[in-house]
Amino acid sequence: MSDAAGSAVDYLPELSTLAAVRPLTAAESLFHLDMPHRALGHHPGQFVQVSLPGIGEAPISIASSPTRPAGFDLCIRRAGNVTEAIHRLKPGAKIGIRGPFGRGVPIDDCMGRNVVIIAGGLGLAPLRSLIQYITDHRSRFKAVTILIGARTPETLLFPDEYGAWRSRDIKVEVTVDVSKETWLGHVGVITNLISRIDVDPDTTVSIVCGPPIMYRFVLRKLARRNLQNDHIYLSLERRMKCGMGKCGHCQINGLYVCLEGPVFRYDRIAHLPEAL
Amino acid sequence: MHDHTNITVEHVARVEGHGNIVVNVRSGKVEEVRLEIVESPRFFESMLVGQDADAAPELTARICGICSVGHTTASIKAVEAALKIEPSEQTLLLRRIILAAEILQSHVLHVYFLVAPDVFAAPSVIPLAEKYPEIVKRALRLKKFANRIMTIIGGRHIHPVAMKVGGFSKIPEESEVLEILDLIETATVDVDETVNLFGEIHFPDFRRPSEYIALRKNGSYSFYEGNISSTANQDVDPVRYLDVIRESVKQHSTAKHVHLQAGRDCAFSVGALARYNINGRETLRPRAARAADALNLEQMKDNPFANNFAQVVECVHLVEDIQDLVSELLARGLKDERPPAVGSGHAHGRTRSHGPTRSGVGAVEVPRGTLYHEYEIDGHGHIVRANCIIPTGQNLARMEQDLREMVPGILDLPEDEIRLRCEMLVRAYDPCISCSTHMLDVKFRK
Amino acid sequence: MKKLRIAFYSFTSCEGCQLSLLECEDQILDIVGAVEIVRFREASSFKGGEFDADADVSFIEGSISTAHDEAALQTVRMRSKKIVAFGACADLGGVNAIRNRQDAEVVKERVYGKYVKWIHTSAVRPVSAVVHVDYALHGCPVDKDELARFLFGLVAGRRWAEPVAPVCFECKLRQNVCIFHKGGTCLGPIVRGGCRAICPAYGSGCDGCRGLAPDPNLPLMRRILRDHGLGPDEIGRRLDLFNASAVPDAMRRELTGRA
Amino acid sequence: MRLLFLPENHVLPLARLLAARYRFWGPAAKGGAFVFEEIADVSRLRLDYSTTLLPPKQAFLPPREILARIDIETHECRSPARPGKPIALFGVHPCDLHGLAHLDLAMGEPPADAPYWRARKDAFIVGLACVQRCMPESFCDSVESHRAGGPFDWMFTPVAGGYVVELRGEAGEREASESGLFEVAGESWKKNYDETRDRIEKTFSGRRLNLASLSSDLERSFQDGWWEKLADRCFSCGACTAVCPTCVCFDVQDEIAEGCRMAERCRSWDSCLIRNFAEVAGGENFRKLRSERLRHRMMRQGAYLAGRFGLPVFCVGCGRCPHACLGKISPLEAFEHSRKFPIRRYAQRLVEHIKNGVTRHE
Ligand SMILES: Cc1cc2nc3c(=O)[nH]c(=O)nc-3n(C[C@H](O)[C@H](O)[C@H](O)COP(=O)(O)OP(=O)(O)OC[C@H]3O[C@@H](n4cnc5c(N)ncnc54)[C@H](O)[C@@H]3O)c2cc1C
Ligand code: SF4
Ligand code: SF4
Ligand code: SF4
Repeated sequence: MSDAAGSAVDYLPELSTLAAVRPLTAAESLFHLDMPHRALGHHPGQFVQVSLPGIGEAPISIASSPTRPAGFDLCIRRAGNVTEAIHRLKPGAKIGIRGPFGRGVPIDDCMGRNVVIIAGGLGLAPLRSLIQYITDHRSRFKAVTILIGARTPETLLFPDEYGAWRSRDIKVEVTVDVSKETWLGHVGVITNLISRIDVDPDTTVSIVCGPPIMYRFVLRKLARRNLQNDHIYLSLERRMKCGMGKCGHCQINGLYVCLEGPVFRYDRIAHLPEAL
Repeated sequence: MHDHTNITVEHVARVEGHGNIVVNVRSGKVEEVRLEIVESPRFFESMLVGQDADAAPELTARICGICSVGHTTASIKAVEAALKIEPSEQTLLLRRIILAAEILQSHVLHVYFLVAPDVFAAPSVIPLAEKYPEIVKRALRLKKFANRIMTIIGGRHIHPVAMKVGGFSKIPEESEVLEILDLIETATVDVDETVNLFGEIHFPDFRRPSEYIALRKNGSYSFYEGNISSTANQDVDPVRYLDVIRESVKQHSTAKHVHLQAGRDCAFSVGALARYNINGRETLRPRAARAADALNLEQMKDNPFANNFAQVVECVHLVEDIQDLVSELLARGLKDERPPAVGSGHAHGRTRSHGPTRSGVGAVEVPRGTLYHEYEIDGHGHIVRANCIIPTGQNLARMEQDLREMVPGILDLPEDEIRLRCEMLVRAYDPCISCSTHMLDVKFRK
Repeated sequence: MKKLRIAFYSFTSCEGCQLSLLECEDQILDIVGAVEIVRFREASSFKGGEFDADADVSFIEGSISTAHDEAALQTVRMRSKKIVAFGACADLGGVNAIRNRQDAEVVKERVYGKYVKWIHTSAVRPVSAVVHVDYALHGCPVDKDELARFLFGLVAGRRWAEPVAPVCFECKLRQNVCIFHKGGTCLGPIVRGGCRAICPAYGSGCDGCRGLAPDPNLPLMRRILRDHGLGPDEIGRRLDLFNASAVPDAMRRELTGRA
Repeated sequence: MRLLFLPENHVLPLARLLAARYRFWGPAAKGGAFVFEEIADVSRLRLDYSTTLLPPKQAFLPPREILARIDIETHECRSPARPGKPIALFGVHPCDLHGLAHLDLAMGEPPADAPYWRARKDAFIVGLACVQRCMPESFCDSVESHRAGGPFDWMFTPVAGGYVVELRGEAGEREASESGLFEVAGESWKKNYDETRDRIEKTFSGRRLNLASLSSDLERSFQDGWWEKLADRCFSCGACTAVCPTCVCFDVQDEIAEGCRMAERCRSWDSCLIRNFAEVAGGENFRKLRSERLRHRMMRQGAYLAGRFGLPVFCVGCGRCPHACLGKISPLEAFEHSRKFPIRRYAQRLVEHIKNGVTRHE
């Protein structure tokens, strides 16, 4: 008890400064934040609680790798109060930060292996942190494939970065659900892409992030490619208020997404009826 | 000098509800004066039909948010009168206190928020707050004092929840009642300051003879009960209210007009000034009597603008009233008595009598004058007929007549000034148009 | 920064909800300092016509019961960026809608006798039945603290989060003895909270002035009310006090158990 | 274990002493029931209370609490300090003591909750044994929380003429000796004490649950259609969680204060029964059905949190929720039902699940 009292953590946001904003799509922009007093010290896949006084707080994944110097990126979709208010900010504005929170992608389990990254929609935001990490330490990983799905070409995130990723010997495959004639790439759901790649079940790990309905189909497909559940990682979203395993909102059965997740190894949650 | 003047004030501001003033002047003669009430009719008397009698107070509170305690009180009294329910002494005390608080809060709202801007030549209380923050803060303090009392006793001011047929569904804690006493001192200072403020204000000198009506109870300044009194009719039991007044429908108004039975179109007025005139200075509590002197009320008792002064005087009187009533309540000790069935306050059939249909009248003084509710309740406890006569409706005819009498005397003034005078006159009555538009029927005896 | 322009309009109502703004004695000066109030006839004179102000947010009090109400409301909608249904009359139809369940001609006749021809009214409707509504503030009257929070939220640039929990939840927080345990009846379990269960706190069962909570368990409510002595007619009257025009017939049947 | 005796007429003087040094909380009568609240006038203390409407949890986790006050211009922020004196809880029944132990676990799991621990850290807690069942709905004995336990400094057991007081820890010893109001053990009260304890065991000998298998039984019943049937009696109103001594879920919202200059980040009790509790942007709701939410709560009390903290159960059987619930749903009913859940049906569903091809490890 006295331990808990001694090490207890408050809900006070720390100050960060919005250094730059880059619009990505109609609904999403990339925000670069600087923390004046410390480095964020995060792992790929972790998230922070972002807040504006009078508006509120929202959990947002960190979209840049800890290997990149100075500051960090957040890729934010306009979805409600906090996210919309952040979209109204200009560089120089102050933003409150708590965190980083949660368990990110276990890099050690990916090293020396083939990595298949599967991102649907906004799911690419948290995975970009991992992708940057991989490009910065490319030699530590074997074959790396990124499968990206979006609704339309216009909603694709970071298309201007795919070239740089490819140049680091990473295979990037992109598909959209619906497109205009100008689109020359794949059309169709992201699971189609899984059929098209090589998967060696013994040496491959896959990391998946996307909208809730995507997981079921992707998992079925990966199972068909004989990938074991303990080689699959999922990043899940739930409602969150505290980020510290207290408020109860993010619970999946008995697990707290904010503490045990948001990145879960699939075999650890496969038996949980509420997970997917 | 204007030969032909059409003065129309649409949607008179700073009154509750929608009303227009229309004044047509031709060759220096006033041809037409109309107070148009364009508020949507509400039909409460019809909606009451078929309701459980003990739901009536909750429903009729919604006639008017500004004097919902008053409507609740009149409604409860009507049901209790019909069903011969005798409320306890404690209940009566609590009702008197909450009613006093509502009248106080309504007067404060009126004199500070609605009248003062005219006097200080501001369009509303908002710029007033910038120029005279102390005045506005004092008004808010007084309002809050009154509101706190209503919260403690009734749960809230607008549509109180604890006031029920037969009693209160929650008796306040002693500590809460003590809190009222603690607040009295500041309130006393604040009402005294209000008297000082209004002592510096001059209203137009417009006097005319008029009939006044108010409830009077053997020589005390009464709000909760009393007989209907006027200069013509002395002490008529409220049950016989239709012997004194009658309603009529006007095409230009969704609110009915009310006249004295005594003669066709014989207008009268109700409200603070009427209460003062009927009860007399000597029935006021000492501080209030001094306030009346300070404001020269006795000399202005025939001037409708003096209603604002009478309201200020009543504020002083009510704070003293509240202090006495609360002290009495505490001296008796609070007893945890509840009306027979707790709960919704209705749909319990506790108003069921299985007897013949009975009717009852509840008359009570509310901020703007005498309010009457009359219900007929059948043996199942359901209302079969209802009539409510609202003070503003009673003042409408008098307001029109005042306009008719006042305008010729001010035709020399610029038009804007005439318009402002007309508005000020109407505002002086503190009309509450929302509540006067539901009026009903009523077999008025012809 | 430009101040938010706020307007208050009143239709068929008791004007208690507008008055609630003045009842925020502790916050009112902060509120009027933070916004520009462009219409508020109850306490203020304005240049210009009654309904022709351009506003960022217009609060509509009262239900719509005449052709005039309806036309004015259309004007307000065109001139306002956001519309708030302000209180039960606007939000649900409120008490005014009780008359919808009575014969319209009888209603007029009862009140205006032989003069019915001068009276032009239609059935009572909530604001949302006439124009698009962006937010609703519930209650009869609205809760003044909720109103202050709503206004401050607007100033801060935040969307309003509707209370979702039924009245019972706040009733527990307030440490009330449940009205059912005192032998009374209450609609709290199926009614949208946000009022801090003021009625149960003052010993009176909830009558549903804030409308039904999302996904209410109506058959269960009916069973419980029946076990506490309320028949279909009584339940119907209880529901109709504020919700006569707000609850679809099918749901009303489910609650009262009568067609 | 050190036992002392406190004569009946020393209770109020003792309470007064504590009230001078602590913010004094205890059971008091209010509106026809009892509440646990801060009481200024200790003569309002009602040690004969049955149970309180809300548990003493609110002393440390208030229904509404400011987590941070933030300047909207500068973003400068501070956590509001609690009033200086620590809290004394006087007269906490065993179920609620266990409830506090559970709260300590939930709020103590790293990262521990600072606002809670600021209030909780130096709190002085006085337990009070129950000698009779407080209300028909309580089932403390079913989950074995009718005996003294949890974080108390003193534990009062009523005996003829006063209380036998068990002292625990440094604070308990210190307060007892400084008060000078306790008496040393005599033989007669010792006997009396043992008798009372026996009587308590006898009074609270309701049906014991098989706590060892409770959480696995419950988890196995997850897919059972019974939850839907149970939910017919549920309003999903959240009354159960509001009155629960072990529920901690909360919401966080910003409010504007001080003339629009400051933001107050407030947390307030929330409930997993409320419809939008697990709803995220985009409208996905992870527990959309009433039955899913009801089941989640029962699972939390009977399985999830218990498993998390290595306890047999996270419900203390205080009976507040079945009392508050108008559908009369009791965790006991769910706990007992879970054992009846037929294994066969579970196996069948497992097969279906595997056939769907999604999972392997069920
Ligand atoms: C671990 C994690 C990582 C995330 N990463 C990103 C990211 O990188 N980029 C991004 O744009 N979004 C991300 N989200 C989603 C983002 O948190 C929500 O869109 C955001 O909380 C909405 O907040 P708001 O204040 O703007 O909306 P609000 O105004 O609070 O709410 C709008 C809607 O969102 C729901 N909601 C409320 N709180 C939450 C919540 N905490 N989580 C989800 N929904 C909520 C409400 O029910 C409502 O329907 C992430 C969420 C989680 C849990
Ligand atoms: S009094 Fe009404 S709102 Fe309160 S708990 Fe009981 S049923 Fe629910
Ligand atoms: S308890 Fe019910 S009737 Fe009372 S204010 Fe709340 S919602 Fe309205
Ligand atoms: S679940 Fe119910 S019985 Fe168990 S501790 Fe919570 S409130 Fe008490």
